[in-house]
Amino acid sequence: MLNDIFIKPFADMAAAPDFLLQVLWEGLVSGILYALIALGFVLIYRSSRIFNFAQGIMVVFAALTLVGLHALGIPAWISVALTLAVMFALAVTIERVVLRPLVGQPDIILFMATIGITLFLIGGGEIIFGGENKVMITEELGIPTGSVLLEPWGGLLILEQKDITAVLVAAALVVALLVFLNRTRMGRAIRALGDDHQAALSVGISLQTVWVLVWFIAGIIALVTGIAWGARAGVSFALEVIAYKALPVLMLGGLESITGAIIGGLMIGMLEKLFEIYWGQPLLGGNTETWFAFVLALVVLLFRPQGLFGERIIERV
Amino acid sequence: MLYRTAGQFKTSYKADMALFPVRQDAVLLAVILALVWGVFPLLASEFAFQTLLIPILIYALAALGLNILTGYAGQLSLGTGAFMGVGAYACYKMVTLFPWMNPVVAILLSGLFSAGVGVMFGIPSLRIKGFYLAIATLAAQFFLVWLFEKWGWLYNDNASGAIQVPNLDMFGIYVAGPQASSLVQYYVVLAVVTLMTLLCINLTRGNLGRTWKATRDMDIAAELIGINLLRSKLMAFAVSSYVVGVAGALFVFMWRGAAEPNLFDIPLSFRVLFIAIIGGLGSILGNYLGAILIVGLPVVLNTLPQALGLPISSATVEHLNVMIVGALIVFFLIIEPHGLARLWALIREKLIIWPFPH
Amino acid sequence: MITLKRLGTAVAMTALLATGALAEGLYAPNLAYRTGPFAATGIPLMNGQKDYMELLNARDGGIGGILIDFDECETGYSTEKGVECYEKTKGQAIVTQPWSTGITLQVLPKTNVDQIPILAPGYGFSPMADGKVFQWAFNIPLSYWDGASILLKYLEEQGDLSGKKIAFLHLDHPFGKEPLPFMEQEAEKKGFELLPIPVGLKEMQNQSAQWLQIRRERPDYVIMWGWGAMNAGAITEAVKTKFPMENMLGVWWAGHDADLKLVGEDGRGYKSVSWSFPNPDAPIMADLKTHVVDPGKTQSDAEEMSGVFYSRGLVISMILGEGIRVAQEHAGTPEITPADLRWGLENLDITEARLEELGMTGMVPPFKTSCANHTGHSGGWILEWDGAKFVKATNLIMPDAEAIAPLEAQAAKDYAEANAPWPANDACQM
Amino acid sequence: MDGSRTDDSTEGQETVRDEGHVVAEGRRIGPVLMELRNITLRFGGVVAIKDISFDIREGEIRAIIGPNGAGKSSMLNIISGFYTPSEGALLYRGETRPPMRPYEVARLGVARTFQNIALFEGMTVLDNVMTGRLTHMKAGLVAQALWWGRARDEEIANREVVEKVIDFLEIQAIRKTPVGRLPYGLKKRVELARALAAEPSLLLLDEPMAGMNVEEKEDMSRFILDVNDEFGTTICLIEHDMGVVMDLSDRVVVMDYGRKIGDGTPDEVRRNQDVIDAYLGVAH
Repeated sequence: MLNDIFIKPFADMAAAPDFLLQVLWEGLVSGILYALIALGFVLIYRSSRIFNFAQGIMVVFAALTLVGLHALGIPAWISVALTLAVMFALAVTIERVVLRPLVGQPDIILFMATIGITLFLIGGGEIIFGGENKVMITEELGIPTGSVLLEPWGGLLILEQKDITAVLVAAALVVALLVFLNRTRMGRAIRALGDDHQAALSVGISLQTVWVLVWFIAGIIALVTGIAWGARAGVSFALEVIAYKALPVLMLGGLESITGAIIGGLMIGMLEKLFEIYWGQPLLGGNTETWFAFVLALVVLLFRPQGLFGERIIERV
Repeated sequence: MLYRTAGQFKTSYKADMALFPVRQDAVLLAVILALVWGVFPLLASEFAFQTLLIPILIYALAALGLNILTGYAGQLSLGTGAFMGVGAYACYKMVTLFPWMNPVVAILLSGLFSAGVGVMFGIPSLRIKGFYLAIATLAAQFFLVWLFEKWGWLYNDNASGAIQVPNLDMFGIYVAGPQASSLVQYYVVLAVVTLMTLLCINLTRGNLGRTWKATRDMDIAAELIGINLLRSKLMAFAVSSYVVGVAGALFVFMWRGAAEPNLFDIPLSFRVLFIAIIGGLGSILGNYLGAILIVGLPVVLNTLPQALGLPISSATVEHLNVMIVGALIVFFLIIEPHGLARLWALIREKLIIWPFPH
Repeated sequence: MITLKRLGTAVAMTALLATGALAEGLYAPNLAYRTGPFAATGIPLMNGQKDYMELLNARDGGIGGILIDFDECETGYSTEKGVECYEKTKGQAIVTQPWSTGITLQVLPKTNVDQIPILAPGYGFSPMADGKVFQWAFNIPLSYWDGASILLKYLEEQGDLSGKKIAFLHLDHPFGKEPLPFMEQEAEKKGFELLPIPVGLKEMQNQSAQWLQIRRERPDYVIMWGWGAMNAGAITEAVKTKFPMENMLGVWWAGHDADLKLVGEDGRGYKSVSWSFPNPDAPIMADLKTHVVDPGKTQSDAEEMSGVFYSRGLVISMILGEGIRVAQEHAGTPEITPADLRWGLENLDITEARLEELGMTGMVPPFKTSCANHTGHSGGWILEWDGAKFVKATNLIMPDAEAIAPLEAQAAKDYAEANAPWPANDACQM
Repeated sequence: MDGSRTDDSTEGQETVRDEGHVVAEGRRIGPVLMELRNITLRFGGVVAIKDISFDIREGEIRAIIGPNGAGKSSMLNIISGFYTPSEGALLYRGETRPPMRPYEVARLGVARTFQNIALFEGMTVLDNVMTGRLTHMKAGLVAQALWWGRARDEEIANREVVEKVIDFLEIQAIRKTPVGRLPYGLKKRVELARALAAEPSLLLLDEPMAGMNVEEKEDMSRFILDVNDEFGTTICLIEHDMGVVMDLSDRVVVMDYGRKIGDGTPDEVRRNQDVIDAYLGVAH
């Protein structure tokens, strides 16, 4: 038993390093997507204290809109532009209809409101787009679909080109976002808002503008995530469940830390895959990915309540 | 004038602490009890029992359990469904291991198991707060549902992985399983729910209730006035999970008749949460109002277009239903964040002073 | 609170009455799912079922002169919704078509009390074949154990199974677990190693962990018991990990054209067992075009109608239609009761000749049910994906009845005991 | 309860004093209730309190004053167990108090109010004050759930105590009002009621008069003195407003930048040069 837990998994890893690399790669690709979704959460949380449960459904909604528009005969890249327009309209609507009337309410109320938005989008999305699984327009967008075969240590490592693309695009998006947040006036306003509403207002940018903006950015992130994930497994409402995976990432990385979201996402993606393959499947009957990330985050938080990247909280009276 | 309270004086603290200090409330309650105990069962069709009366009661009880934790003790939980599952599986194991056991006793005991599991997952609540805790309860949600699937012993290793309620009788009358009549099941559910509600009212108005509310409103101050926060939170987890577990056992044994693990997955947790929130956090009555709305709405929506002769496919109705529930949640949060219970309280306040404006 | 409740009850009741009044003819509800993660595979089936009944109503004026009120109740594959649909429809319905093994299991014990036949063609609980125990349930024409047996027989034809390793990739749901007892029994008997790999409902679209396991374990064959979004996910992963497609086989629900079209040429060699097959030249297809497609009564399209699943939907409704016809002849009236329909479903005799009369030659193998045999055990074909469509790769293969029957009897007995008191129909003769 | 007492009594308090027994206008000032020895408190590298010692005697009104950031609140938090001192010891009734969680300290009989009101906003005034009795209620879960036996008796008995406090602080009329709806001054009073309901042996008041107008301050001063007078409760208070403190207290500790710069009767403190420097421009 002890052998199975502490020795055999590592022996297996050493025995087939190419397979280990494959496992890590699969984990990395998932992790990148978790990180992207978590990033959407963090942006919205930082600027408005809203724990946006709808981030997951926004991924589905964006991907469905893209595929749906293309199905109408609109060229792929124009569909992308139109989808962005739809996501912008969604951001404006959410700000007007839901957020504005709820300003100043307790966090839990705002959180519930985003669950309401989620349900609304699920129902509406199914009516508009239908519930069946759709194929992402991968090739039309110019994303390569072949795979790269590597042979480390005489083994086999399969890297799908669309996964490589996803990783690169995600990385570029993160960099662009960091530049935007650190180098532009608007970006700084968003960051300032997280710390102090008054200060942000004094910069001369209205709260409403910032909110629409962050929801729109979250929409862009959702679209990129939707394309990347949809290319792997098709587009359907079942995609929504991957958004849950972003939650433990947030626990680990902290609700407000952009770095935390990225590192946390990658960590969880890879660790859950490692655990599933080397411990979950042989010892626990598999499917441990459904809970591993949550339990991991829980255990970490028990010892570090501020998360991996949060600062120590000093309580005051 | 219906709600005139003038002339009702309290002469002792005991009288002031009665459950219904205002006479009209007691009368209203008596009317409701007469309806649910006497009139509804006589009038209800099989369909009404199965799609409205029984589920409303069970969901209300589950929401009541959640409300103790979230509404009274302020610990947001997204794992209610899994704790209902613990109750259901515990009950299943008990009645299959000890077939002689009285089913109602088994249902009441099964809550103890979910209470135990609830306390276990409640331990992090001392260090983890707010949304972090909510996410932590998701750990319970996903882990437990996984366990229901993987741990064959829980479902007696049967091939489908689902649990099936056997025929269970009490004093020669079937109360659970396919042979049980809806009427009997309704009464069993009603009795259990009434009992649980009474116990919860007592707990929430007494010392423990104040402890919980203090923990919820300001945990630091609560600790400084002598509340052991861990104890208070764990007690809330225990009581809440007990009630939720009993609701879960009722859910499967008195209503569904069978259950597969993913019945207890996150949609169930959310449905119960919606009921608690729309009904009103920190209220007992709200759970019933919320359950009536959330359980009743789809039924009405599903039958309405047909009744009106509108040619809408059942799939569209289903989607519309989801959309409407979503919109309703947002609507209620904007109009009255404290839920239907607060709406009722406002109406009642108005009634008390009616017909005068103040 | 009272008024709300009362209002709800009142509305529900009037609506029910209204449904009864609206229904013209025999009420045959279908617990369909056109939404949710399983909609993709559900929709063509539901369309096929619906179109067949539309055809009968439009062309023949129903069955035996009475229209079929074929109504859908949306479940989204959710067991809970399914039970709600069952409760809602059982008052008037002559049949329940639960459309998910989970829902079937849930309503199975109730049908004994409510006395409504469950028609679960090609799904549900395999021991339902035992009509003595499961008086009201029918899984015509093949049970899951039959399907597993046919697949194993086919693999045996390719070479001895002893010492081989077979991965059983299945949905972690009552449907996916259903064949396990039979597979385990056969593994022991035939000497192959069975490796069950469950796919959780949440992971259907992201099966990289499962396919990493397959890559590590290197099984000789993968048998897939998948449904909904799981199939597309598995097939794309199989292509990606370069698993030899000809060694991958699926149950009939994992043989959906659209799932394979995702990978197209890369999926060549994938196989699926089936008890139905599209026949574009069958007279019924021409009739459908005249009476259903052209008047715009269908929700389907030409591409879907040429697929395996749509034609399976037609077959399913044909089974129900034939059951109704036989019942009407037996009862001597077109207005049959659920009990009459049960008799009808127990006395189906679908011969080649009858199929030709129906204009459905080659779309389903012939079969015959009886009071004790609620399945019919028609046998099935192995279909193979040729890169663009499914083709028949074998002649009809019959399941190994000798291996299945004892297991069936035992499971039925256990079920009856666990649900005691459970009425058995001992009057049945084989 | 008579408002007239306030003015002349403060004069009298300062008069007679010697080690051990101080008698002022019939009030008994007893032995040392709590002693703080060489307390130091650090947050990371920041030293909030440096090597402070003083004591609180039974029955007296002890004040801690000092400018903003002097470490007064930290001091109070140490006494109430919210912070654990980095160095030094607390002696309670002559015995070293081991490190304790705040709720354990509360159960020793230490009750407090807060600078920024910390009432339970979701509860009525009555329920808020009842929470003060938590440490006195022992009924178990089952008894409470059944509202039977001990649970009900306790509820009634403690309600009587609470009603007395409510009468004493003259807040009968708002008994059933949710605390969230009350004005600031009343909230402060309810908070005092909650602390008093605990019948504490040591009552800590954190800036009881902060943010009040003159009238409210007078009311509050009167209540503090009445509490001390009628129940003999030992009170330790922090206050910013020197004038009020000097009128109220028996002895005063003055803090600045985490150090103690003065300790003694109000008169002694007033004459202390360090104190005058620290309060330059603020002192009378």
